Amino acid sequence: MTSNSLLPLAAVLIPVVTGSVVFFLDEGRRGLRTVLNLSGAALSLLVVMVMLVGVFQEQAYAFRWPLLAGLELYLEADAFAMLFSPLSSGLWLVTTVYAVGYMEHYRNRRRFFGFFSLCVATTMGVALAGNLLTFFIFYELLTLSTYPLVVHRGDARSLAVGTLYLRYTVGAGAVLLVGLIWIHGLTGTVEFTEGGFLAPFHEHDTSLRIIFFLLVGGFGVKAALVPLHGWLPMAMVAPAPVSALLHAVAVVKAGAFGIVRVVYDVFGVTFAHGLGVTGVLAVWAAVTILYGSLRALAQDDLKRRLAYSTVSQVSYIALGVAIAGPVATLGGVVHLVHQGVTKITLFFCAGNLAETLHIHKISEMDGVGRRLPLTMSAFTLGALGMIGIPPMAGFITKWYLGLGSLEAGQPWVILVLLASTLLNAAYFLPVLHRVWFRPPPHTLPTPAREAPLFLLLPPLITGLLALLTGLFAAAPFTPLEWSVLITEREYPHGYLPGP
Amino acid sequence: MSQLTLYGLAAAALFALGLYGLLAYAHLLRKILAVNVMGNAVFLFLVALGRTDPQQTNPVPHAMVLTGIVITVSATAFALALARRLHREVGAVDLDAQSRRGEALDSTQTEESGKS
Amino acid sequence: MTATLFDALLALLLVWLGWRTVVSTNLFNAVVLFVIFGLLMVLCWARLGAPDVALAEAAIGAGLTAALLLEAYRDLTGNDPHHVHDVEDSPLRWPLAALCGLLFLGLVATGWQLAPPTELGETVHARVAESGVENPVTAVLLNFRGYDTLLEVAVLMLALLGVWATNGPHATLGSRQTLDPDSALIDAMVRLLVPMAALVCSYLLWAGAHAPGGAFQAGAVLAGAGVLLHLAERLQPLGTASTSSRALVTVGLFVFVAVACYPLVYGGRLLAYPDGQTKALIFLVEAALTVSIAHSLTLMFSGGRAFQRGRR
Amino acid sequence: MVGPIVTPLLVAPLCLLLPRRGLYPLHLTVSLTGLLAVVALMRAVALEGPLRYAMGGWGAPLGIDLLADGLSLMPLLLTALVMPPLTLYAHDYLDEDGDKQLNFWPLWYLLWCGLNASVLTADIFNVYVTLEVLTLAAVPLVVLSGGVEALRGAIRYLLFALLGSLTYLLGVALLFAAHGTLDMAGLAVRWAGDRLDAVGLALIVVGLLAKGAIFPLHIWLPPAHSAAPAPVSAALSALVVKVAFYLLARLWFWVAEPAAGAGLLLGGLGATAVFYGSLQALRQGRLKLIIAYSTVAQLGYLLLLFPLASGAALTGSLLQMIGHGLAKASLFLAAGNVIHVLGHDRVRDFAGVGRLLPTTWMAVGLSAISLTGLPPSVAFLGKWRLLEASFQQAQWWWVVVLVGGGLLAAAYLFRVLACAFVDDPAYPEVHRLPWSLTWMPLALAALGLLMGLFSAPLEALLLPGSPFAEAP
Repeated sequence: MTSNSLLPLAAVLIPVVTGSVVFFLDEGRRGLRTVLNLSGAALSLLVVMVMLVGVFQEQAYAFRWPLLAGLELYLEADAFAMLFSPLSSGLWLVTTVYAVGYMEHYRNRRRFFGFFSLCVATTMGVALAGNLLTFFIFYELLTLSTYPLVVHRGDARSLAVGTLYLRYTVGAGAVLLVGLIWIHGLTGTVEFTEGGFLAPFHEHDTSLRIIFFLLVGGFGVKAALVPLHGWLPMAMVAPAPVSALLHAVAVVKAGAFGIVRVVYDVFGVTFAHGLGVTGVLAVWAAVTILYGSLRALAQDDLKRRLAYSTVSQVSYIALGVAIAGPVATLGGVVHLVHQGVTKITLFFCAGNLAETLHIHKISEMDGVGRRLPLTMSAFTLGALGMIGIPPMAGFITKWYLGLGSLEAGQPWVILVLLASTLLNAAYFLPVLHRVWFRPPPHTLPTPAREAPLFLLLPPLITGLLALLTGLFAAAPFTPLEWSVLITEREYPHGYLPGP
Repeated sequence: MSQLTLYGLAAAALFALGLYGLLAYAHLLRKILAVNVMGNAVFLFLVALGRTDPQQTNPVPHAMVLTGIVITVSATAFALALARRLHREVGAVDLDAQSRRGEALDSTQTEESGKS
Repeated sequence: MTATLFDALLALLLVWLGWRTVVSTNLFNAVVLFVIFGLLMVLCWARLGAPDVALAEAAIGAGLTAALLLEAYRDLTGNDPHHVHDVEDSPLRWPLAALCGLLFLGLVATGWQLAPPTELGETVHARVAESGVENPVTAVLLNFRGYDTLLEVAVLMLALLGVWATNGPHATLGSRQTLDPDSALIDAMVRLLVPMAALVCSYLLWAGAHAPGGAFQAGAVLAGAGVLLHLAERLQPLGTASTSSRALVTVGLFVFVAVACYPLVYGGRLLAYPDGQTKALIFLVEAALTVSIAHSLTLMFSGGRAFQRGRR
Repeated sequence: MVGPIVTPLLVAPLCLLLPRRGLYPLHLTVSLTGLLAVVALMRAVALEGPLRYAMGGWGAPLGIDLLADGLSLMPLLLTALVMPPLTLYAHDYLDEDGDKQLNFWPLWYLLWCGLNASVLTADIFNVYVTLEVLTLAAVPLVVLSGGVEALRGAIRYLLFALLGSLTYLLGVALLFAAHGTLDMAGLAVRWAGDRLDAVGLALIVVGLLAKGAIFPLHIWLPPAHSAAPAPVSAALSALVVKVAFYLLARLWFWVAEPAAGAGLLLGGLGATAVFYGSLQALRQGRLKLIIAYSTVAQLGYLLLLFPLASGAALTGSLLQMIGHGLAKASLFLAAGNVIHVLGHDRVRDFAGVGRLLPTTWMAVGLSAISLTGLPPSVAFLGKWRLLEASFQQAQWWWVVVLVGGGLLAAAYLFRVLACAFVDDPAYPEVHRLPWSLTWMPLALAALGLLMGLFSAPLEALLLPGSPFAEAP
């Protein structure tokens, strides 16, 4: 094993340091706090980029810390990690810019930014975790650092939502702990190994099946699989940057990433398929996709509609993972990034609308395009990406998912994809129509000015990013290219149709 | 019937009696008396143990009992001081009944006539 | 044969007294029965060949505890002998009685044919010579198991601090005197008893090395004299602790800890008295302990923090 | 080896004589010597295995021995880590009442001496004396807070403690009757496991259960711990009740060979304690009562050591003990701050306390993490080892107790934590507290988490001389 390279540790510790320093800065020091936050985000992005290049050239970065005999904290920059951590550190930088602008007139900003950085530190921890125990540790810390953000407003409603959120996530933690202990009991190790390490223990197949559903159930709460998604739409009461970062990048992705890790690096996709559990997961994901889209149709509040769309979109990843075939895996894994980038744009725009024009309901969005042309164009890019119109990133995912399902001999997945695309269109297009083609009601404030710079820049950046990842999918260092690399490492026999 | 069995039986009986007294009666003075009876029971048993043959008694139990007696007297003195303070403060001579009367005191704020 | 008969009678009487103490609802009877129980215990210790313990029981168990109980009794029941308290006892008395009966039977069943090994007794007797004192009990108490006694002195001091903590600085001390302090009888009694008690105390202290006696018994006797002086209002308890009183309280523990740590200076073990001076050191410790114990026990009886001579 | 006992013993009478101002250097010296002594002991035990110290040079059957091995070092370390912050906190917390100060410090140092002495001794009668030192130091400290509630709690505590120690003493007498020696090592060699030993052990266990407020005999703990002043209830909950558990473990595994069924009984008691304590904590309105009942619950976890009886379970329960000790001390100090500032501790009216005492509430958050056994804390590692042991011993039902207990703990702790986030523009700004009142709770809670990263050497300490010699 190479020596303990401190890079992975640095990626996790930088946000912790900035967070704790921000905690002890008193409320008034706005300038210093912003500088600190931004520099922390930039530094962490830099570290991740260095590791990205390194891993691309087959270099390994690992950091081990013995907690107890036979139990260690293990951070490793492997292929999966390098897909998720650039996503979270990059979007963290963008969201910090957005949050600085957005939180202008809020109280307790010191507490907000402190927990904000801690939250990202735990997401980095989740991304770089090398074994299931480290993953579990950061997964639990993610709950603790996001709770104060969800209840930041401090009024009765957000506290009620906070308690609901805790109930779901701490319950999930308990379920995960049982699964984790069971695996450790059976096999003695919880190390993530490419192609999974449970195959030789196939004689305990019944308990392995139970373990699988314990783990997927535990991660499913954060990945908002159907019965466990209750907290996501309710958590829209949190301020916009919180719902943007949390529900597009950190929390939901951690759940999905957990499922990916379990299927690939704990069970191994071929062994999981042999157990027959991936089929059940595929059905579960499909049900969630359809359910999420249907519920989104009925929502009038913009953020709740986006929340339900997140519920369905995240299940694409689960679906891709569940269809045991290299191409489907490719689709699922790459969607991890695409959905993140696209959804965060939509949340930024929703935040802008709420902030500048105090619009929360879709019915009030008539003719908003004239008022906020740039924000609304970013919103349109995001919406199209969600539906999966060709040049956008969303299309690539659906393309590979369809291809993969055909190749894996499960044609019914195509039907699900078609149905969900139609539903996406059904709940996004009317919004676009209302935004661009409806005359604005006279009540809107006449001198419509664009959102302040801090609030405008982030959606534009992420919107463009969504477009670019779609257009130049084949270029090196794009999420698609990286997913190909992952799939090659994941599937030993490695045959793969050309990108 | 050697001395050991005789006094051992007495010690066992006294211990059981003391335990019963401590658990069954509410009055603090009776509880403290019961504790002393229990203490003496255990010490009786210990010294009886040291008495295997009349010529040579084992001095270690004696030292233990001496230490025990001093500890018991300290604990009794402290317990009595606490009981007297409780009586002075709230006019109670036990722990539970008084809580009802105590609540009556707080809620109705009437000036409870001196108990004695 | 008569000896076992006597023992059997004594044991039976003890159990009966114990039962009556615990069960009687009239508190005054209970306290008096307990005092008699204490005195009979003294007889038991004598029968079981434990003179030191008999002395200690007489001075502390039957003497001081009785005084404390009577003082508390007067405080709690307003001093009328026919007082019957209206406190109802715990409802589940009978199951408790059954439980304690069961415990008794269990103890009897296990301890029926006890044959305790005796090698510890022999080793102690064999090595008493090395301990620097002849009386084996004092040897065990202050030398072999000196650590127990060290902590026990701390317990005594803790109890005193506890009494101080409960009573607080301005607690109403001094019980309501029923007897006339100036009467000649009291005066004569005090003038006779107190010096005698002092004499007995110093004898016990000195004899402790080679005969039954020792610091605790001496201290208790001196405390008895102190209680007498307090009751006869020759010593007034004060609310605030004067430095002399505090010094008196702590001198016992200080000297003992100092003597215990003295060998550490030469790299020896804690409480390992250097060879030559064991007897002298033990006597020094015992003297300091006696003073401390007497002062503490009297303060505990009176509830005050210091004493001042003369009447109120 | 003798340092941690003698230093507080020497300082206690000094406090009675010195004026209050002169006490600060004393606090520092005792804290430092305590810590240094424990570190030196840990290194010595790590190198040479368990150390025996013959008191007065007489050797085991005749004199009294002290024994320092992995098991005794854990509570010793906990005391050395928790007591210094509590002392500094108490120094500022009790500053106003001169008389209370006069009484407080000697009792405090003798409590400290009792804590260290009871953990090091290897003589079962000496254990009785140290337990008495602990009780008679703790009860007056509870009374010191004044008020009838504290008085009633103290009396109930004293009576239970006396019941416990006399039952324990009878057990010691029975063992002495059977084997003629008071030394633990001697007893272990001669242990015959016949009826006499069994009844003796049973009495000792019941005595220690009463002392350690373990489930059926816990009635005295909540009123006493909630009525006592904050640093005292912190010391009681975090340290004093742990001594009873340590002694139970020492006598159960190192001296006796009890029947397997007996272990299950204790485990059952522990499980009921966990659920009973947690449910009671959920129902309480006052913060200090919630924390006191949480102590009753968390003690239940420690009892799981007895049915599991393996190296992993031993490490698990000891790490859980340390984690709980640190977190509980921090929580009680935080409660002390709240009472110091708000004047009451009714959780219902805590609105805005998060803005008022931000650092204190951060400490509450961190200790909540430890108490619910969430990852980075040392309590989590303890819980992990206990879970692992349940799998190894194929007694999976303890998993339900551990995980269920964690969830219940989360329920009653996050209910308290949520009060910090209730926000209202009308709430005043940060309330200035003396420095030690603000930082000590945070230091203790943070220590609970940091220890999570450095407990590998602690576990290694447990191996030499452990009855489950195989590696955990």
